Amino acid sequence: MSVALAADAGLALLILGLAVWTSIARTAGGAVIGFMAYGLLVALVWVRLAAVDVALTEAALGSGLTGFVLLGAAARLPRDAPAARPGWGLRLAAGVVSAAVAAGLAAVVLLLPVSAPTLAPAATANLPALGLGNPVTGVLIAYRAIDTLLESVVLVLALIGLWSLARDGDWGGRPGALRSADPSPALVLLAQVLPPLGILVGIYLFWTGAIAPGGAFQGGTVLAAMWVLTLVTGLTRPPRVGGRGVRLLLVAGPALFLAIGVAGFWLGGAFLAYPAGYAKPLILAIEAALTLSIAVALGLLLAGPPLAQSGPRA
Amino acid sequence: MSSVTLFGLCGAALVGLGLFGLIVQPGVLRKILAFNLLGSGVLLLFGVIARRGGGVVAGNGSDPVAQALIITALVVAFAATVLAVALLRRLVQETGRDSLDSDG
Amino acid sequence: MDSLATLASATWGGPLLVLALMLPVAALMLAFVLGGRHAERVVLATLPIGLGVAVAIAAAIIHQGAALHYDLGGWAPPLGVSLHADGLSATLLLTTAVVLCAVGLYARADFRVPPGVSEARAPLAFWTLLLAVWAGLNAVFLGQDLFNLYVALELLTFAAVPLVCLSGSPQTIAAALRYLLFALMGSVLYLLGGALFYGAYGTLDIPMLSARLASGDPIAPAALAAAALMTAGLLAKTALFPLHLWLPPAHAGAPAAGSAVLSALVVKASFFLILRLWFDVMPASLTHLAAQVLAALGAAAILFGGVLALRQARLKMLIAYSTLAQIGYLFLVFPLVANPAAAPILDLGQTPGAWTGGVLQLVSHAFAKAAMFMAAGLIAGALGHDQLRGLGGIGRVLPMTVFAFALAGLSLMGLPPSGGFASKWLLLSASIETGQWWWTLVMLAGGLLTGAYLFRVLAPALSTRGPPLTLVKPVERSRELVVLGLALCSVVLGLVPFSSFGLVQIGRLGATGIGLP
Amino acid sequence: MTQSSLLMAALGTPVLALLACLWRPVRERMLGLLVLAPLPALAAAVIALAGVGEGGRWMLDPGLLQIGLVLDRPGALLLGVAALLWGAAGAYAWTYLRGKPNGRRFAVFWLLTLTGSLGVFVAADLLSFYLTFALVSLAAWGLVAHDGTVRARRAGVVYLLLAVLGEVFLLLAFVLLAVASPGDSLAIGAVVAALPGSPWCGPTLGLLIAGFGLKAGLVPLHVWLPIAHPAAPMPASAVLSGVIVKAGIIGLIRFLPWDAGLVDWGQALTAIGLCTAFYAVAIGITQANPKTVLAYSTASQMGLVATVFGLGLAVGDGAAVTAGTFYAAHHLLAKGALFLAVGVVAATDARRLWPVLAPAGLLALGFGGLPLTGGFLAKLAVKPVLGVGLVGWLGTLSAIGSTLLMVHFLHRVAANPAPEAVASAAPGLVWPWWVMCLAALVLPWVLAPLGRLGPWSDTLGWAALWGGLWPVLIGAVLALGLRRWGERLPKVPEGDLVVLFSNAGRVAAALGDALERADGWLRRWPVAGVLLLVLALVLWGAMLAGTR
Repeated sequence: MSVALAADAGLALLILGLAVWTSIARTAGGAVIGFMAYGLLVALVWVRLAAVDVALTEAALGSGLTGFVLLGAAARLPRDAPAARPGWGLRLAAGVVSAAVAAGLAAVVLLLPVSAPTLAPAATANLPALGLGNPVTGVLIAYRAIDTLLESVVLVLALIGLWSLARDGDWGGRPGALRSADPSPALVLLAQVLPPLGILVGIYLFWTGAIAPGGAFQGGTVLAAMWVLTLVTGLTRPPRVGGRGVRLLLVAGPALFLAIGVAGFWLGGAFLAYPAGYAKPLILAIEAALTLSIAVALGLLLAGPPLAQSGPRA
Repeated sequence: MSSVTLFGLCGAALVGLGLFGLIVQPGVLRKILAFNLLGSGVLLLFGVIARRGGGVVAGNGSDPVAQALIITALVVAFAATVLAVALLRRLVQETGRDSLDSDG
Repeated sequence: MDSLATLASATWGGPLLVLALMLPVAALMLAFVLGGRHAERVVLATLPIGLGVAVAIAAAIIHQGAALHYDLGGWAPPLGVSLHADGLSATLLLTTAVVLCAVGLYARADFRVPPGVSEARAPLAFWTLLLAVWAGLNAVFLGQDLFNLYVALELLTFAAVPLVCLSGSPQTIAAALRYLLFALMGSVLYLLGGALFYGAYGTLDIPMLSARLASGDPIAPAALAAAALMTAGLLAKTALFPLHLWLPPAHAGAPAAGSAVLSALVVKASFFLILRLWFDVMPASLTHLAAQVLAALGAAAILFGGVLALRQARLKMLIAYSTLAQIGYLFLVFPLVANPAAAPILDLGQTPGAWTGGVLQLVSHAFAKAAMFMAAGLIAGALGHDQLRGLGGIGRVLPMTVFAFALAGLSLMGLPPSGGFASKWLLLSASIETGQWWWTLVMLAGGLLTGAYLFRVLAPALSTRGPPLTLVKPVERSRELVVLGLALCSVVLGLVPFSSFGLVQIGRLGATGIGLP
Repeated sequence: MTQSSLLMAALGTPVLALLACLWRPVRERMLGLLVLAPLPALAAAVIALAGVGEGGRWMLDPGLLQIGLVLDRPGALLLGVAALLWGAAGAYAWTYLRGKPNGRRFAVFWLLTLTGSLGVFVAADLLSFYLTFALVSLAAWGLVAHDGTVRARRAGVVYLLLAVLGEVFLLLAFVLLAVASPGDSLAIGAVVAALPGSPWCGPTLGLLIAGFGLKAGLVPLHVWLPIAHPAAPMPASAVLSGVIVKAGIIGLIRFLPWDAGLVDWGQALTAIGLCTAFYAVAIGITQANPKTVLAYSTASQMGLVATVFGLGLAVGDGAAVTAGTFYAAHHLLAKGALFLAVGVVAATDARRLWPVLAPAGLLALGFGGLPLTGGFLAKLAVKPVLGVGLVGWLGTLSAIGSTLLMVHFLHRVAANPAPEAVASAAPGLVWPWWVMCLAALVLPWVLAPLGRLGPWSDTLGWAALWGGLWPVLIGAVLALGLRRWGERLPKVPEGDLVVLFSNAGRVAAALGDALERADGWLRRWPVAGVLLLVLALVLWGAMLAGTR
């Protein structure tokens, strides 16, 4: 057994251990902390699997922002006794079928074809025509642009869904989930120092996405995190949900994407096609708009449904 | 056994763990956590597939198509988590309970 | 300027598919940005255009006698993603557009921005979510790539869940949460299946996958696992018995217009993908046993849902359980289409009547169920409740609504002349032809149960005894007309001779390859 | 006007009247217009029977499926007499229901039932037949349950339950017919021709006889008749017992393969018919309500028709159809008239009953075969089919039984005059009754050539007259005995066999409770979650098993 394999085995065991801990931790808060650590280790696995783009996304979104949302929820759970667990018969049955599915999947993994089919060559081969160096970005923004377009709409939709959970009287107010009564001075300091740096990192991630790991999702996530930091400490206030400006920002990315896609009918020969020679600048424009929209959407998703001006509730 | 297969088996185990948690955990927050474990297990399996495919041509790469799909799926999972958490918070606000079945 | 695409292909009329997919997306963004009273206007302006696009797609398919196809971005699969519309897709696009037009007109009264404010929560959410549901449905019906379909399904789920709890009551919040979590479990299984397909065959494009599955011998273990997991996940989203835990409270809890969309259309999207999976991706793997398992669950749904509907105290719950039962009929298609006895018919280049029957059931149920939920909404709005106990004599007060409800019920029961009758006739014939007489008994018993639970609504509604009803709110005649129109649609389907349903069979990928391995 | 367009008008008129009901002023007046709705059908039937041309024919798609309407001899005969009764009963209904609540609703259900009822006689294909049959079956619920009393509502539920059961039998039978038929054509003649060679011939015939027998009131599916007929308003009872049961008869006529000589099925139908004929008399004489007695009489008479059909089916003899149709046509007229008479009597005081009772008595004894009545001709028409063997004797015995039952009826109806000292029926009730009474007495003579009766000398010979008379005399003597000792008979509830199902409701409720509990369990989150995975594993296994 090589050292690398041993290290990977240790990583896998650690991940499984944290996953189990997350499942059995006594407090919800503990479980969420466990999950965040777990997410960071999974990001490490992504690096080991040579998927740096995914690793960045996992660390920022899968571990960071998701953990943040879950922590916020864990703090508001009722303190009294949790609901009863299902009876032992059901637990046993659940265990048996879950284990069976896992075992079946393990067998499938072991039986995967020796010569793995792949689209990697095709994806790489077409990159020069797009002026891109990062094939992942090529997939996201060109080959499978429709997925990304729908994806950015999904974020807007998730936000609409979130806002629809407001109370009728609270409509038009500002999102209130992040307002903390008195943030610790350390956090305030962090919120003053970190954002300029974070914004730079976010922009860099978006910009470098064209040639190296990074892109709109990763960059947007970092920007959103910075915004959220300032929101939590009260340095900035979230916008009112009724404002047209914030909505324009939210749809700017998908709308520009759609507009350029439609223009592709005439300029590129097909919907979502880029005219030869102009691909790179158009892609960068879309990425920029998407980064902005994603940052705003993620930030607002963390900020929760709107609350009336009268003050925070619950 | 290679590292890639190892992570594949790890992914399969995470899927099993996630499914089990999603089914038996009584609290909704724990269910959401289990859903995230399940999701990351599935994506890990996908990543293993991507690594195998990428390894064939580039020697030390990962299939960019699969990577793009994984990133998209991660964003979807995040959106789902946010929506579920928002519903949970509203449920706790309205009823004071954090479980779906009154009997577990 | 030259296009980057070289391998791309598109049929004449292909851009229509892009239009069908992007129209609701663009409208969604516009409605969201403009907000307030404009959201409703955007929806009502877009819906007729969408209906026109759906008609144009159907016309183009009939005219060409072949499916429409469009490679997005000029990138051909497997690297790119393409859109595809065969007769079945076109039928469902059209059904969706018609139902949504009716829902849009109907919902105006319920989701009006109250005077004095520029925007309110429920109207903005409803109108944008309606567009999102539409976008999701069209994306599902046009999708040709398993991962693209995953995104489409999630779009649909995220649009459907908030519709459930628009009223904000604790019960509907719990129902929405239950729906979301179970649907997510289904989505993850679907995604897992997609990953396995990709791992085994290196493509997610349905025709390519199908070709590689057919040529690759033997079938990869991953593909079998993928099909099983995907099917299970989609069944969870379709709420096939016994995975229906989320459906009754969710469909009964949503506002009437939302219930209509959820019950008539949203559950059909995941069913449509099951059809795609079994008949287009891997027709050869639909074993006799697997088909019988699916149909057995469908049969159980028919009987169980029927009995439970019979025992509900609330009208909307009754209709929700009726949906559970009606979904069951759809699953009888599997053994009836993929049966050894049906193979000779297929060799002649025809699709068995069971296919047409199944699609007809899907469409007529969509019209009928939307009409029923909307009629129930009018009744509940007028009375202030929807307890069956208190419906005595409603037929005198709202004759047109009750008439529309009865017409829709006629179709659900499968009485002639209605789409439901035509579909049941075809399914019954197919089950006799293929020697599977036991499904006929289930279908007939299901018809009896349907008749019984409709009787429970209609008999008191037509009675004249008891104190006269007092309405808490008048009912607009225009809304009654919308409901009646939709109910008539489900009836009129039955008046079209069977031979005219050729559309649903155009361009089926697996039309010639169905049979036992 | 061509016959085809007249045929269209026959069905189109009630449909148009229904559509017109959407308009309020028409709806208000519709009850008074019911009398007109069946007149085009009457005209179409008269012209067809007069032998002008080939009868009407109207096809929606003549090429492929053969969906449409057609008017042939048996259909025209039944259509004509049915239209007459619908017209008379419609006129009667106007007076009967005027000023009472819910007249508009009654008119709507009346027109729906009328459309279906006329339609079954002219439907040329499976789908049209099923549609019209379903219409007449289901819409008649509105007539049965019209009164809205507890009794009427119970009758409505029992009626609907059995009607829907019948629909289910027929739907399955029709599907079997269509599948077994080689061509695309759905014309009844084409699919029935293929029936004897069908692999599902037995089940198809069984379902057809069950479905149509239920509608015609054959034992043991007759139970709806004695429950529904008394509960309905008087004109509705008349059409229920007169016309609607004939939907079952025309179904048997249309769908049984007369040329095939199916001995077993013929004998079975004969046996069912004879059982019905006697069983219904036996139960009928224990009943007190004159309408219930009439309902049992209807079942008994339809039993005899079924006997005739069974004999014909066994030997492959189409003449039985002619005879049975003629018998059924007479029954339609006479039974409709008698139901109207019950209403007239109920509105007349005790001292002025005789002008009603005397002609009613003639009609009633006609069912026993009293010479020179229409019933006498009907009995003569079926006599050759029944033959002189055991079945022939049983036929005579049933004539005795019918007389007994009908004398019992006259006794019961005479015991229920209007309670007031001075009362007389409104003219609007009396003249439709007279029209039907005359029609029942005279029309069979006019239509006799259609019944393939022998020469008049035979028909009116002493032997024939005496043969008709003596069973009536014996029946009358037995009736005296019944009057004397009838008190000792057990009291059988209306709908006799239904009592066997009196606790079906409790069983169903218990079953429903159990399923509801099961639903509660299945909808628990962990249960559904486990089931989801089980399902995935089962499908996985099913495919693994299939590919090995």
